[in-house]
Amino acid sequence: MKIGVVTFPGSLDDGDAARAARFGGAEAVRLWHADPDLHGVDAVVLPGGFSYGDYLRCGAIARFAPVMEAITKAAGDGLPVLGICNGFQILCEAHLLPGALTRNQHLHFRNRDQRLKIENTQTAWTRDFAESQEIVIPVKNGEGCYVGSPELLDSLEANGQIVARYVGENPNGSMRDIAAVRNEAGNVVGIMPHPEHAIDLLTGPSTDGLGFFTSVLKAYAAATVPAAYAPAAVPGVGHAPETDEEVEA
Amino acid sequence: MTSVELDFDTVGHAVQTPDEEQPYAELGLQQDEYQRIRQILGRRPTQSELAMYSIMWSEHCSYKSSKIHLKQFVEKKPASDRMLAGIGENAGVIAITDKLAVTFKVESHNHPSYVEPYQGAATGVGGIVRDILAMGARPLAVMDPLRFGAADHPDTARVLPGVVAGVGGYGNCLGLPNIGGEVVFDPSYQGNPLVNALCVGVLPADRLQRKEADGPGNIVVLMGAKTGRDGIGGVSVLASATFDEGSEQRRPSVQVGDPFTEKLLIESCLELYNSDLIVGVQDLGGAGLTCALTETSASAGTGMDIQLETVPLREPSMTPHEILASESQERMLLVVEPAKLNAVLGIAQLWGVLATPIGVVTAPEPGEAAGRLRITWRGETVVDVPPGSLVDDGPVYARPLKEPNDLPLLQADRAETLPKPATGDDLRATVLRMVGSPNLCDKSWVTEQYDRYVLGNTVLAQPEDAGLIRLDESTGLGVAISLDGNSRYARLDPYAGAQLALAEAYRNVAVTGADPVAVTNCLNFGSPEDPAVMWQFAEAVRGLADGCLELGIPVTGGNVSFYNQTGAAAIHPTPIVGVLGVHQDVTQRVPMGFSNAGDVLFVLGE
Amino acid sequence: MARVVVDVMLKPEILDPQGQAVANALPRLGVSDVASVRIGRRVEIDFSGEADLDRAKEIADKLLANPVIEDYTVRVEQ
Amino acid sequence: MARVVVDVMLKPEILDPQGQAVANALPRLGVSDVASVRIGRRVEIDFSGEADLDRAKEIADKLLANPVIEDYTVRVEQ
Ligand SMILES: Nc1ncnc2c1ncn2[C@@H]1O[C@H](COP(=O)(O)OP(=O)(O)O)[C@@H](O)[C@H]1O
Repeated sequence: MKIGVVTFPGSLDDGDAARAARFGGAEAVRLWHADPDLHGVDAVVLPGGFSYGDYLRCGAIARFAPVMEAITKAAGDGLPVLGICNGFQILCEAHLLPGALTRNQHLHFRNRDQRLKIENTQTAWTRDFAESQEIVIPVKNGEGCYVGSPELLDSLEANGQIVARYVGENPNGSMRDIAAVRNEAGNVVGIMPHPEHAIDLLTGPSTDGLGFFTSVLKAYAAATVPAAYAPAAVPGVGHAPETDEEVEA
Repeated sequence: MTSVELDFDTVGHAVQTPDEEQPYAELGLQQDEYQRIRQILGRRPTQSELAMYSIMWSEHCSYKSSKIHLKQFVEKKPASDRMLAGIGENAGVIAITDKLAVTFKVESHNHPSYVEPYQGAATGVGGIVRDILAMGARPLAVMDPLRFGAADHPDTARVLPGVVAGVGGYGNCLGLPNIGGEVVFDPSYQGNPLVNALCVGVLPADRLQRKEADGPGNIVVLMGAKTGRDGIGGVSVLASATFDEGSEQRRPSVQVGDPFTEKLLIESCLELYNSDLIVGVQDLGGAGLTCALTETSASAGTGMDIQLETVPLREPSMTPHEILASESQERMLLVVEPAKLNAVLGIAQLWGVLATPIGVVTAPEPGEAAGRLRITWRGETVVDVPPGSLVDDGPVYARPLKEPNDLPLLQADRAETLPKPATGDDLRATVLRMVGSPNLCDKSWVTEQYDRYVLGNTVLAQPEDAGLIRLDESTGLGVAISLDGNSRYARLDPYAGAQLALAEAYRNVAVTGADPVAVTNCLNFGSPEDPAVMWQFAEAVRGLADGCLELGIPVTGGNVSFYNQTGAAAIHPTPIVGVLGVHQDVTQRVPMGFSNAGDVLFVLGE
Repeated sequence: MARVVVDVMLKPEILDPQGQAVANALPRLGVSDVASVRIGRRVEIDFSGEADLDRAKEIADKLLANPVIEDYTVRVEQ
Repeated sequence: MARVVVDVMLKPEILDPQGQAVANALPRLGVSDVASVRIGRRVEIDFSGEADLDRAKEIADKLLANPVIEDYTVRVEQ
């Protein structure tokens, strides 16, 4: 299975997301913001970072990238898409997910190891978890406060679209402690904390984050998602950066 | 030449008007320094040249008061076959294996951070990251030793949150994990907090970059942000003068950082290095274009012809000397062979970074040892100088030294004479008071504002004694770094104080399981014109150099920050020492917490 | 050159922690007659030619404001 | 209730990365006639009684703007 990881100008956790995809057992394919070709990937991760500096609103500028047009279309056809942190913000700005992410209520960037409860396993990215399973993965953001109208939040609850909630102290003031949501179909998931930073005990607080990546592999194996989504070839192929930098000892 | 019609000063005009009054004193130059400039040029300097000399000969850039002391770091340097670049380069470079090298350095951004805490601290991080980038390295992590006034002072409530948010704002947005630092409160920093920043980076040893502008005919390219009026005079004014009431007018010297542009600059530079597209590279920091143009040409013995009007400006009304003095952030200078220019511009464009050819490298005139830096503005020559005269021929002072008068008194006040807690209850109360004190209490309010996970190679970070970064996933090779400084010890005995900081950083690195191999330092002191401060400085440098010799690890670079004082009151002498160690297998790291029930505890040492 | 100003404010029902932080700090400055503070963005768009209100509105719609949480107003600066 | 609006903008000579990022994104929206974009803060202060311009000025000075890098204007909203 090929998992595409998009690099926008200002993406930071793209290398980590690719590593996590590999740890999970997939092949990681680097996608470039200016290249609308998805290169036959079977799923896409929009990684964390500060795309375009996050200067206006997080994700507001990134959603106009050529690659987003392709992703929006493919997501409509069922391609699994996971947005982590900045990726979550981009998915909301692109209207692939409901709601919006705003400045943390305490107004500070916050990085800590966060306990979450998985609330919904009917998604391409969480089927490997048990219902109500608690996990610990890092949270690190300045604008991770999930907001939506009461009606929206009620409908998310009713439809099982809340994928994970914060347990214990809410790190950013998110409404109803929401840490992750999905679209109605369940192929698109946005999560504020960082599963890609919890894939081994050497560099992360746990290995709980791997579950997101093994989930999508299972979903793929179970053929619940369409095989390699292949859009018509687009001229002017862009350029994918070599971020897995080759500095060998 | 009819330069009378021009609204800027030219070399021709300077020749014709030798007696024109020049504001050298306002620019921080002494009378004899001004005379030396006239001597070097054989005429009065133009306005642009005067600005350039005043910046390059400022304390901050020329190290005029510290040079004679710092040379001990070279003279007493222990033998090391690891050092690929040392003092004199943007940052020291240490070989880790046959193929891999690491570079690290710590610098200060103290005064700007007091004036505008967020931007001052942010641009401090940005500046040190560019130093590391200029060596050819991918920046890997940052650290931030900080000093503030009393924790309960209202001004600390203004400065501290801004500084912390600035360090985090810039580092987080660049995607560099923060793996350690210090937060220390002491009233001596009330009007002069310290914001030091360290960056560490990694490079394949054969990708080491040089700053030399070699090869006459090569193109000089300015890459990154547009040049604006921000930070003009920042180096010479903010960093090289006592900070007092006059500082109100200095406020415009503060710059605003743009970490997003810096991130793009990093990615484009690394791509240029990997594709072997450039001859030389230098970051623009304090002293901006002036420093970059003179250092790159002086170190190569070449000259340059620069067309200053080609520099992309944020404000079209800028004058030549403003452009030369601007400290706009997020810029790098490249030297490029003409045949590779298009490829270079292409990579910049790919990342959406501005890159502009601004001139060419020139050969020395026949019979001359070195080239000249000639800068034109709208066809007129505004600068014509030997670049070495700005970089290497600056003044050097052997400032008077005198032990502070109060030192014997301070030293006589021994800790042994203090009352000790006598009972269990006393002891308990003392422990509680200590753990609740600002200097010992939990620092997570600060460290939680920093991303420690990004890049996925952070093995140890806050609150560990040293940061530990994995360099190689397959072998587990990594580096550990610790920064330490104790200014209260240094106040009592600067020689031993510097050594204690060194020893602490050394131990912190060693206990992770790493082998300490190199030292960097940032020497934060009061005014060098005060003999007592100068004595503290001299003692601290001597102590550090002796300590490094004893431990067998070289000083590879560092930074001096003088004039840290409010009125006549200097800060406690604050040498910050950083030690870098090589860890052969980070999976075997030793964290500071107790690992297993039943483990046996030992105390080593006395 | 002509300037259009776009003011973007959080919708009234969305919590504004920044505004609240300022409001909470006011008593310390001795200010007690402020009922509320809200903080938004002011965007100045300078057109190279004539001020183009429709264009500015389009930019605001697509980029400057997120309709889920924000309202905006657009006006030519006199 | 009366509202005072404080507009805080970066001084013209200070780099505005936000405005720059937006300006750079406009061509992708098909907008080409914008010369520059600057982004600042709009602060709405609602007084419980009468609008107090002097008070608002004081708040702006001490809390809302950093005079080192920002300018502000204060006005009563009509
Ligand atoms: N305290 C110090 N110890 C060792 N080297 C120092 C110290 N201070 C400055 N240096 C060295 O002097 C050179 C010039 O320093 P600096 O002006 O800070 O560099 P840059 O040109 O990158 O700004 C650098 O190589 C630096 O490493």
